[in-house]
Amino acid sequence: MKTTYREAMRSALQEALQQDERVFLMGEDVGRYGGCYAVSKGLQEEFGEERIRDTPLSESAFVGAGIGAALGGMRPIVEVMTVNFSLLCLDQIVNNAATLRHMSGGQFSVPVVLRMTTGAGRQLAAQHSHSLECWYAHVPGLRVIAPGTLEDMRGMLRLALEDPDPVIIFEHNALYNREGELAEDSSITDIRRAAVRRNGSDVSLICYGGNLHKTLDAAEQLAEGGIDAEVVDLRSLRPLDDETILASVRKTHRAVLIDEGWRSGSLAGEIGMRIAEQAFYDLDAPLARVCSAEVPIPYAAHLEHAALPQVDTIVEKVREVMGQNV
Amino acid sequence: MKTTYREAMRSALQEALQQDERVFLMGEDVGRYGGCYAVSKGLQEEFGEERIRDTPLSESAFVGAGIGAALGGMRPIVEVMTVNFSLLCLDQIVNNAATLRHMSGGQFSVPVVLRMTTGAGRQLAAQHSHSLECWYAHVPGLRVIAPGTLEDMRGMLRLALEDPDPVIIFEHNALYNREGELAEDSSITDIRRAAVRRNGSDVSLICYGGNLHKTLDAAEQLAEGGIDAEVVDLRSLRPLDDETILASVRKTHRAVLIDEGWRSGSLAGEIGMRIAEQAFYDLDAPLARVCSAEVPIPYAAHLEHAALPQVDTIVEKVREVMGQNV
Amino acid sequence: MTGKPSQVSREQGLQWLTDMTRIRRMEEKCAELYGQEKIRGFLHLYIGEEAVAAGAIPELGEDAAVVATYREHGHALMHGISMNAILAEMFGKREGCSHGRGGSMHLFDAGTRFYGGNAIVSGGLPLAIGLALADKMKNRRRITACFFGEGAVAEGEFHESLNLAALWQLPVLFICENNLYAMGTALARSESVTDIHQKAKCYGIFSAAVDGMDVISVNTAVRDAVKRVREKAAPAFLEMRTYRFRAHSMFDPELYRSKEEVEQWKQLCPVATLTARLRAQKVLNDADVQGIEKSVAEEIQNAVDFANAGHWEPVEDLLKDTYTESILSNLFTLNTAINNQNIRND
Amino acid sequence: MTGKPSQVSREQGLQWLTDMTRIRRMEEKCAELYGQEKIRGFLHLYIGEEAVAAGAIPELGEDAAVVATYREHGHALMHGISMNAILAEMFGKREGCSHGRGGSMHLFDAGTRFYGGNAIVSGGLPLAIGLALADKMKNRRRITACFFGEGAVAEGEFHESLNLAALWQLPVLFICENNLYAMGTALARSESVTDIHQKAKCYGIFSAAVDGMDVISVNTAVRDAVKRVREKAAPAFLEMRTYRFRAHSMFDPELYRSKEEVEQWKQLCPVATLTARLRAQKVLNDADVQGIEKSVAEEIQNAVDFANAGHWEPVEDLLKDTYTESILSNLFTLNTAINNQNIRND
Ligand SMILES: Cc1ncc(C[n+]2csc(CCOP(=O)(O)OP(=O)(O)O)c2C)c(N)n1
Ligand SMILES: Cc1ncc(C[n+]2csc(CCOP(=O)(O)OP(=O)(O)O)c2C)c(N)n1
Ligand SMILES: [Mg+2]
Ligand SMILES: [Mg+2]
Repeated sequence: MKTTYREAMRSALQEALQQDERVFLMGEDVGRYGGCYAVSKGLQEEFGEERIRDTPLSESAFVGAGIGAALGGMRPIVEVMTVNFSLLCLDQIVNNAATLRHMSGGQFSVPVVLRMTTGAGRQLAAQHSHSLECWYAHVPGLRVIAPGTLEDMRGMLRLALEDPDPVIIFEHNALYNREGELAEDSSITDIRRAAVRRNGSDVSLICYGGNLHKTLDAAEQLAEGGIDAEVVDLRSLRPLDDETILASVRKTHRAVLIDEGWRSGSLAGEIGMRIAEQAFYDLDAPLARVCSAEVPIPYAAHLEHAALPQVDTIVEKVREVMGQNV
Repeated sequence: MKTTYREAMRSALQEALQQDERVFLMGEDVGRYGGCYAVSKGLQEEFGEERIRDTPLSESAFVGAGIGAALGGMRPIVEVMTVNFSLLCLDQIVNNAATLRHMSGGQFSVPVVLRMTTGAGRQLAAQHSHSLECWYAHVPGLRVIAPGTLEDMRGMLRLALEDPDPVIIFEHNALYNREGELAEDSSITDIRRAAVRRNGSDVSLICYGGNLHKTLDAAEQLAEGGIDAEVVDLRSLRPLDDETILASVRKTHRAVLIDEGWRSGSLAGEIGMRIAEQAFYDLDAPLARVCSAEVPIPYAAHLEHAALPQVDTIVEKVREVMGQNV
Repeated sequence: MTGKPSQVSREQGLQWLTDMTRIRRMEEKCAELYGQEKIRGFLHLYIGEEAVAAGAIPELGEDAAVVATYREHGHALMHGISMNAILAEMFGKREGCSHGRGGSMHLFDAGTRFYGGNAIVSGGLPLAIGLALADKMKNRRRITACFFGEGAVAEGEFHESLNLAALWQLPVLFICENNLYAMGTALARSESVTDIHQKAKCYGIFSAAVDGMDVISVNTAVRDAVKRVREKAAPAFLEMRTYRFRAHSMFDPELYRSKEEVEQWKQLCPVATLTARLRAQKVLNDADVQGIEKSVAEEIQNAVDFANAGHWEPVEDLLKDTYTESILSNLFTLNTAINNQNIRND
Repeated sequence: MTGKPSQVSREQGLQWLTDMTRIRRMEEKCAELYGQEKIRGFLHLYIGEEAVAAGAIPELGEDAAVVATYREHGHALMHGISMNAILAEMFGKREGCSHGRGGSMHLFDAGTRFYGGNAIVSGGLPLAIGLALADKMKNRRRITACFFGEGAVAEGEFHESLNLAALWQLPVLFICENNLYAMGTALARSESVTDIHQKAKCYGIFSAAVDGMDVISVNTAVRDAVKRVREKAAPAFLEMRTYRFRAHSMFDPELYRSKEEVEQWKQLCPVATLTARLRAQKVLNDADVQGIEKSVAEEIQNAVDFANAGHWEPVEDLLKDTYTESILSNLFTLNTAINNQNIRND
């Protein structure tokens, strides 16, 4: 079936709301407005104002309310319009959602799902272009997932809702309009496992979410130049699926990590370090990464473009790692 | 001169307030109470309520006000009582302090200094035991420093205040009571450079702040066992002084990174990745790190102890890296 | 402030006296145990404020949820957590109500719906909103009571939460324990308008100020408010005017207030005033008081013994309860466990 | 709401008409340029609300600081940033008032003390507090004006900031532009009490509601408030009741309000009503209006030409102004530059 990522998420939401009375969607402009990115358009008409609940601009309170409602037996899906605004509710996420189970000695579960749009690329400038997945992936008690394919966009929500612990879904804004063929059987989605999206023997390109397609494109270009790249899509950012990552690196002996976060302290760094810890002797070349430049993302198109990972920069970095001097 | 880290910071604050009229200290309970950790005790009597300004419990507003006052020509020192509460003011730090200079095309500077206590070890449990330095070290536009020695505790503030950009100082709570000899000449402090605190030839132990002394102790124990460890104290967490780090690793060919942050997404991971990127061929062994266990820090003493890096665990990890099976 | 009834029944009077005495003596013991390093971390005593928890919590109803702060020993005890489980928690023992993971600031109990124990000022309010929202969506008529200090009023989250409660008409009873200080910061140094109960009116929430040193006033006000919350399915707000007799925590030299001020407030001691009143009413005698003290002393001794006899969680279980162990999440858990294994075995 | 004076001088009337026309026509051009993809990112038009910026900003004083939101083109223009610099910024050119780094949502100008252009709802309020605090501590008598939408009122930061301003008696003039919607959320769906100007009274701040569609009412209210802020060295708050005629941004299908509602408000168009009034007063004729339109059209054409002729910042300067380049921070900068170098040259 031909569809967009937006439609895939909408139908996942719809299905979840239909199947479980405890599920409701809450966030800024999810209802009347139809969602900042039009993802929830039409849902309020179908499910009413209680279950498609518009909130005031009060990120901390409504995210905390989602956590509380989860404690109270509901299965809330809380949409924080974008990761940028999640800076206002980090305390609730880190100090309540992530800790309540442990702090209570296992008495309480917090089955809340938080959805956030992430990423840059639309000239929205410094305050609206963050990629802070790595921050969330740092916090014990949270699970963090990021769909890169249509199937995952369609299938991850269901699994997230089944999870008794808090799950954060990062949806890259560049994906929503993207169209593609959605496999009939979306049960192939498994949020626990990284997926090898392209088999290759020369180098492992490890990426996720918004960069999956750039990385796949880069792999095609590399193939033309005789480099056979394997592409690993992380899917789960916390916990990381070391097994799949390491298996790929042990096969290719080289790795380049692609991540839209700023380089220093990026998730790419974490993955690199895991490889350096656990597969050091399998490596034939230094590790490398393609991340965002360390600058508040600028507005001007050419500067923003230069600040973010691009197909070109991925290709060049891989060539460098392969010893093909550029 | 024999003194404590607490006294060292207090006298640094005092000196700054004496030397520059634009400097003021603001935060929760810095005045009448004398500071949560008694660091600012007595300063309100000396400098008055305007310059030692108690704030309500409004982290976002008073940190933002510090940023605004810096824009307005002051040199505010804003104390966020602990890093745990800084989750409530991250938006101001990330979206205003860190971006205003760049977003304005270089027109505005934000010479604000933020001080925060960090770290665990006092049985304060999950919500009061964070070590989130790595988050701040991820953000372009911020500088992040962490004193580990008495001299740095005494000397860093002055340099931070001279900086035209926002600087965050992380003070580990375990240091305040620690006593030592303060060198007369504290001009040796240079926040731009990591410092080699112990020369060694077998392995580089890279650490900072609250873990410096644990690491030095571990190095002594290792020396008894015939392992000659070099100890590098980062001092600046953003930017990282790659030169000093890499020079050490190129000499010892092995590195173990010590960091109280949770392992996944830790600053230790970033440093490891930089080594794997830039000094791969100099390494004789896999990289390794000693971090906190991935759990909300528990209250009970034995569990908290087990969750945090300790002298023992550092020693064992180094032995492992050196091939001395344990 | 709301008025108080003229007569208190002997039964009711003894109950309150017993409850307040239990809190008071338990906490005095805690201070002692802190000196002995049996209890560690932060310890915030409620002494002086007992009338609030003792007067309020019994009125909330069996099925009420309670959300509190780090100064919550009294609330936990009143809501039905045993002294044994509370003390064991502060000792860090597995038998504690949070299995030793939480400590003094994080008492929890699923059975009685006690949701903590939150150490971030104002951090509990959104949780209370959510608990009440769940009840409302599920058409359950129970209420959620949210306790917090007046220091929380300056936090943005307080305002966001009150607005949500009023906007969505949620069954939350907000109880602000205004003890005039947030650590060392006097209310007048933190709020431009110090009449706290007015804040709720700004959101159209029913609100009243109550003499929080008097258990009868507290009880009456809470009873009315609970009725209102249930009937109108709408929030209510009570400002309890009270005072803490002890330091903020065990590290506080109390530079910010005078001994005289503390002494004056001690004249209003809720235990002493209730005792005097019951005596004046002639429904209480020396033997009653001795009886209460004796049974409370026993309860405390038992709790201390229980806590002492408790067990440490095995260190191998360090990571337990970070995630739920279920079939679905097995792999997650496994992975994380493996990663942490390296660390624990460092 | 405050009253309005009966007569407007020709000079004053022409000034307002010119100012509002400049904002209106500039923004109409922006919408057009957005269609041509000359302007990108988010673009939020102020059309319908011009009376607020045009009536308020000239009264603030030469030395006033202005803090605004992402809907700030009109404020920037009124505060003295040239149309050239504004349009060049939206084009992403070096000649823009933020050198192309900020775009529509982040206009800045140190010279006129225009502090942005903040795209986080309520994020500008604490900055205004700080700017005013600096003035107070340095004994400068200038004021800081802080503009924000009514959506910000639900954010905790709004409350924290108002409390600080009142508690510390800071010279801030808060101007809430209540256009009844925050994106698609109607005020009544986001606030339990919708009379916004009352919120400030909860902090003891002088506050008034003003007809924000009428430049004369705006101007009078702001003049009084500025006087008050200066004389009393205390904050003041004005709620401007206004309406945006256009969509929230360029992506908004406006599902949340009816065409009729929009049409009704358009009857109150501030440009049209002022024009009618001046004509009725017989101080404005057709030639005046044509003259204004002509000069505005020229200003806009010049600005578009200027923006088109502007330059892109060289891509090698990507990292510029992340940190200050100074002797002290040389090493910092160097290090970061080197690290980034790897990336840029990827
Ligand atoms: C967000 C946050 N900021 C700061 C602190 C440190 N702190 C702990 S208790 C306290 C005072 C709170 O006072 P109040 O709310 O009046 O409660 P009380 O202690 O008087 O019961 C402060 C500042 C904290 N725990 N959380
Ligand atoms: C903290 C935060 N949350 C959400 C958003 C997304 N957003 C941008 S504008 C807006 C509506 C703001 O409405 P209002 O404050 O009334 O200003 P107006 O747009 O009407 O001028 C929202 C929700 C944001 N920018 N910041
Ligand atoms: Mg208090
Ligand atoms: Mg609005």
